[in-house]
Amino acid sequence: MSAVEIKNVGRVFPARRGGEPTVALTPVSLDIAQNEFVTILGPSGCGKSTLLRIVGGLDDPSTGEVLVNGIRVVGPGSDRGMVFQSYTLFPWLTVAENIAFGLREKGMPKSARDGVVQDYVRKVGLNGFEHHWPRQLSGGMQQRVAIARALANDPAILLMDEPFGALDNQTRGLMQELLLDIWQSERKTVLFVTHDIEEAIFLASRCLAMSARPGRIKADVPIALPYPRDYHLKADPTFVDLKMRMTEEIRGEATLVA
Amino acid sequence: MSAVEIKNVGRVFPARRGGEPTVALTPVSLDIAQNEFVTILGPSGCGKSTLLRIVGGLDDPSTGEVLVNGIRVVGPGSDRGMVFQSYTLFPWLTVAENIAFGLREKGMPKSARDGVVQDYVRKVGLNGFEHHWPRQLSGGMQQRVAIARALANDPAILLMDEPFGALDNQTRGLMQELLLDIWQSERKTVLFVTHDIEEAIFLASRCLAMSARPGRIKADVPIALPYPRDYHLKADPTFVDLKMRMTEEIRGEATLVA
Amino acid sequence: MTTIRRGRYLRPLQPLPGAAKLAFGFLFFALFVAAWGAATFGGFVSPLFLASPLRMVQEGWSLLTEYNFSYDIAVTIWRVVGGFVLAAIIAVPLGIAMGAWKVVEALLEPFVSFARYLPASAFIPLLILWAGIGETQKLLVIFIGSVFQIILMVAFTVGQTRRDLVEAAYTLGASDLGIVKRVLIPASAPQIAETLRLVLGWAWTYVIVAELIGSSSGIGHMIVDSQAMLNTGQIIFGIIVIGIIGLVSDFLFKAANRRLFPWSLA
Amino acid sequence: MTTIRRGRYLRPLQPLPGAAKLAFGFLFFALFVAAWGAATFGGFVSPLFLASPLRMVQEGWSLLTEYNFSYDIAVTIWRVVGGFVLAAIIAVPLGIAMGAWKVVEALLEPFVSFARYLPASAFIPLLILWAGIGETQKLLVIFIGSVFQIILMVAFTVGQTRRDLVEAAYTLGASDLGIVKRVLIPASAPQIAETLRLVLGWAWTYVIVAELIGSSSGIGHMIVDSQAMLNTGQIIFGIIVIGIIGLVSDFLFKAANRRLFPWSLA
Amino acid sequence: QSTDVAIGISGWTGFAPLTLAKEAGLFEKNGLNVEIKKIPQKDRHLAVASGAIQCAATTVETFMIWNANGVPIKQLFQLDMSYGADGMVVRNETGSIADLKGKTIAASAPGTSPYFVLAWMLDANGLSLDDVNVVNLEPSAAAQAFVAGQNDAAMTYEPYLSTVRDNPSAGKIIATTLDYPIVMDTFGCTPDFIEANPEAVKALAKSYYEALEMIETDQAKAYEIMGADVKQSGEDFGKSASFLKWQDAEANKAFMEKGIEEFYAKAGPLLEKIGIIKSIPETSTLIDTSWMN
Ligand SMILES: Nc1ncnc2c1ncn2[C@@H]1O[C@H](COP(=O)(O)OP(=O)(O)OP(=O)(O)O)[C@@H](O)[C@H]1O
Ligand SMILES: Nc1ncnc2c1ncn2[C@@H]1O[C@H](COP(=O)(O)OP(=O)(O)OP(=O)(O)O)[C@@H](O)[C@H]1O
Ligand SMILES: [Mg+2]
Ligand SMILES: [Mg+2]
Repeated sequence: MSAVEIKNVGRVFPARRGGEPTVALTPVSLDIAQNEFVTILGPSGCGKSTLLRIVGGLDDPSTGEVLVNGIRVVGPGSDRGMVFQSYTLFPWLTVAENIAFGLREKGMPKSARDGVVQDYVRKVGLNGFEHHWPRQLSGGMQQRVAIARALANDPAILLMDEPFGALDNQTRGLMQELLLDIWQSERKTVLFVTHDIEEAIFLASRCLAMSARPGRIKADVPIALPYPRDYHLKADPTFVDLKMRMTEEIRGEATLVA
Repeated sequence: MSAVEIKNVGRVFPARRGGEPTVALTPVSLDIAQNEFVTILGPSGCGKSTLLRIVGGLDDPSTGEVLVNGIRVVGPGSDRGMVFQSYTLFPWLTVAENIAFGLREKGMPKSARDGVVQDYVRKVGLNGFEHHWPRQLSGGMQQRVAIARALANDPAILLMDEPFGALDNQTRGLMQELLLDIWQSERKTVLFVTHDIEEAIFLASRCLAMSARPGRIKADVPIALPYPRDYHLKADPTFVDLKMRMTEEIRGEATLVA
Repeated sequence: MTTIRRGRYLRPLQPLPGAAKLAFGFLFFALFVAAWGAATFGGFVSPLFLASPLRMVQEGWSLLTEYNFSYDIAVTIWRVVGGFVLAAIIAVPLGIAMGAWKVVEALLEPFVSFARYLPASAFIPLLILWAGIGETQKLLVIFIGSVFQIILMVAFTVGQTRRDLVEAAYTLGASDLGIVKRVLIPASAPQIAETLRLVLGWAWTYVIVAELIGSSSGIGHMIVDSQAMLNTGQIIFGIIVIGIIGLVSDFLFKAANRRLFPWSLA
Repeated sequence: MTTIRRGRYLRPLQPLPGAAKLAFGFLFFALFVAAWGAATFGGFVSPLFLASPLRMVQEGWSLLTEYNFSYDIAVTIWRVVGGFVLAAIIAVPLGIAMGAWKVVEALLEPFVSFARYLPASAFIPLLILWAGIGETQKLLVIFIGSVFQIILMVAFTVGQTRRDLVEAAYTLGASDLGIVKRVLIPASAPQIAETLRLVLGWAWTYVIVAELIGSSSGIGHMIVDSQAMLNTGQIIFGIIVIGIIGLVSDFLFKAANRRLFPWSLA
Repeated sequence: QSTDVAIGISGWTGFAPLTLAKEAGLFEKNGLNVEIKKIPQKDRHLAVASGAIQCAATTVETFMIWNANGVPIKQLFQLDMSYGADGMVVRNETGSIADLKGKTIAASAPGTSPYFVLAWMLDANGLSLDDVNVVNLEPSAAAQAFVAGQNDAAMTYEPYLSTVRDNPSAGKIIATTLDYPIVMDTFGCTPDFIEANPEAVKALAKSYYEALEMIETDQAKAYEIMGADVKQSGEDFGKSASFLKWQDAEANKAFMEKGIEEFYAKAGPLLEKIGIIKSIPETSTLIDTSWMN
């Protein structure tokens, strides 16, 4: 069974006073297999976030439906963890409390939570920072906590909307490697939105390119590069070729005035 | 004569209550020739912005001095145009008025200003947007106005601090090409700070890498790739090699916890 | 943003359609008047303590038609606007100077911060001595009640001007005075207008205090007059009139700000 | 941030060293008292209109030592704190409910927005009727003056909670009630505390109104008494005492907020 | 056991025997647990209506106003007559009250004694309230503002009237209750209270007359006590007291039987004319002298 089935999902935002309705997403269909790492590329405003939000249950599709492990999505739930571009740690909770948030909502007792938290703190390399507040962390560290927080719930699917978009290039590179490590050990299905072609290829087992607004999927490229990957891969000729190819796909879509 | 001479310039920020003084920049020396396009790479917090601000006259060095065309920098001035990462258009002025701001401060009459403004509006490809307010523009368009605004003053040197840092990857690529076009036609000396290794190499005639905090210059690499350049260059093996080399230089400096 | 199915409007932050919003708003007013009516007409509350809504309207009508109440309203409005304009004329430039030059701020800020807590109403006895019970005294109450607040809030706004805009202006060759005139002031203007709107809202409550003591006209004076006759209908009518004036002035100010600063719209 | 040479402190936004700041602040207070002293001791102003600083201090001293003024101060403080706590107990939960559920907001917002402009002072005659002349009436003045402001500001704060935090909580499996209890409330808490601090600042001005009209103790009552004796020294002393109390309460509140919400520090 | 009574008064010298009765323990001795509350005259009826007080002292015409406006209260006994303690002050250049046409006069709010006295004086001089500009200020504030040079005239009473007397350059006293003997105070309670506590009503009157007795027998001490309540020395209090006369049981009886009716016959129509009351109540509904029997 596919992990995610997106069936003819489209989204139109109703008109605001006197304006036109916005077609954010023309109906798209898409099947994502278990354990795939799917990245979605596309110009700004093409509906990437909209699609991800619909899968996450944060937005309703105007047409179509989304099935996750065969069950229709009707709202957000802890089976689909999300990581956002903006830093969404709860500022009033410490790192450990943030990671435990979902477990607490589930009603897991404190003693059981502590073990899980400790485990994920280690996995994202934040030992010693358990009792720091988010404001005391750098952007990269915050996003690592956000990933740990989403994973602690043990979701079937991880939805990531430009999670490294606000990080600087070097930190970003390191985060990509970390994420791949975690993906390989945890074996999650990942849907990852990004603007960065290099990132999209480096991470993906399959890379989608969306066309400009209103979005539809215009390229669906399997990335056959072997895992584990590290940053040297980015200089690999196959990688550079794939990158040129995706660049050409996307480039036509972005215009200077967009 | 060098366009910019940075002589032993260092910066220490005095301690805040009970803290240690911050060494933002260990003394660096650097000569920049006329019409060079120098990019500066380095991990977060290494003092790139500090250095640029000192050249711009927005900050005072704790040691050393900066000469621009042989004259000591004692404060900001219209001979050194700056473009910042944050969008710094004046929100209460239209595009045309923003571009004319420096000319107006100089006391240039309106009729003369209009010609210059029209010229730069065209150069950055914003015909038809003259009377828009900044909030009506996308990020990329805003940064193009910021560039036009800095250039309208006809500065000898352009100081750019991650000007494309907040743009998405595709827009960023297009802006890089635009900037190179302008640089080639206007023949300015450019000092350009970025986190993005690809961007640093793509733009530069000379690329500097700074070490982690406190910063010093640890690599100074001339980029002999021919101009004009376009995005295909990024797949060029020489480019890919340079990129790997700079990545290695920088990578040791960035640590996950930074 | 979030559009989520099931039990929609019980969800936190879930926005309501505009029509429902309006209807609910009216509903509560209707409920309120109904409860008031039930309490008074039903005889649960003595008419001495609380006039019925109908009585209130009748009293209001007779105030307007027989007792020239519109003159009182005009007087009250003039007092608030007069005192407020006076305060703004002094406070806005001072606030800008304080926000722009830290020397001025260091000089004045502690004093103004302290003065802000001096209750305007407590000055009334002194003001009667100094300025009599004429208009000057009433304007001064409003003035004292507003001026320090405006100074502080304007100074804060100007001081908060985005540093990157200031620096950008410097690198474009702006002089120090140019920075103040062509960056700090325009950048702060919408927030300053917003401050004025807020403070004007408070001024309506001060004017009543000024009119309760030592006055021969105005809405507050009418309330004192009605007290002798235990005319709760008139008192409530007066209170409601002030509420409406406050609401209207607020609305006008908001509309003016939107017109004046179209560039700052979200 | 910007550190620029030449004529340093004439530059806009150029910060002053801490010591200079303190010195300037004192300087102005000193100048103010000097001007006041010159006007009064120099005989330019009749002592009838304005007591000298020295006289004011003497009067203040005798108030404290002979007339048990500290009791009046205590009474005033108790009234403000009492009325304010009452208002907060009602207003904070209501504000949270309004901010969280738009249905509640649609129902109450128009009414509360309107009620906010009703001047507490104008209610005094009605309040005497309803609640007599005891403490209840004074508490109610403070209550009416604060409650609507707190409701609106809290509702706004809660309604402004970062949507991405709410959505993150939903994707982590939070229920609707969980969102309110474990996201909206903690996220808004520092801003709510800040609101309370602000409104408490205004409450000090209301209490004086309540005490100017119909009371037999409190700072406001002392001021009315002093007025009868034309004792401007006492009036000024009373005003200054209120100013100081306001300043102190503000400071305490700020300190408490810093302690309570260490995570929200800039 | 003792009956609880809350009494609303002001700092007016004429009411001081009530304070004396309380401070000297006379009320207590007569089985009353009295609480005295100082309430401005313009607010006092609100306090009565709210039930915060059961009894109040105020001027005779005020009782009519309160009753006419829906606050039932009955006068039990007379307290004092003002002999020059209330008056109007004007600038030195004002020749007569009739010259005040178009001028600004400070007086306490409608429904209070100074306002009534002003109306009366104007009426007697061929003017009405509409011919002048009345600004509402409490008697103390009115006097002080006048001395400070504000307003053309002011209505006030002792001890503030003496402030003007002591500042002849500021103005003069143009008329007092010596010229217009229209200010007299009585003491009244709500009908409910009178009905429920006939013994207490008797005790109130008894205590009052005992207080007057004490003023006779031990004047120095009595003035001391009464002065302290308004932060005055016994001596200063004596001065203020010289402008009024406390009314004993006999004088009271005469007043209640005849004087009050005569007064109301004139005051009622005036109050109605100036719009303070809408109809004139029967005098019999305004007094209750049953306690005398
Ligand atoms: N709540 C909304 N109401 C109206 N229009 C919306 C709303 N959310 C998004 N849109 C519009 O839908 C389109 C797609 O938005 P979306 O955020 O999905 O784009 P995106 O591909 O994620 O862009 P970016 O790369 O900038 O994040 C855009 O035109 C946007 O303006
Ligand atoms: N005004 C200041 N006061 C104190 N320390 C400062 C100040 N400005 C910068 N610093 C410190 O100086 C160091 C260098 O800062 P700078 O902004 O130059 O770094 P950067 O290389 O531009 O970093 P980034 O890539 O994040 O922009 C940092 O540690 C920073 O915290
Ligand atoms: Mg998006
Ligand atoms: Mg920087």
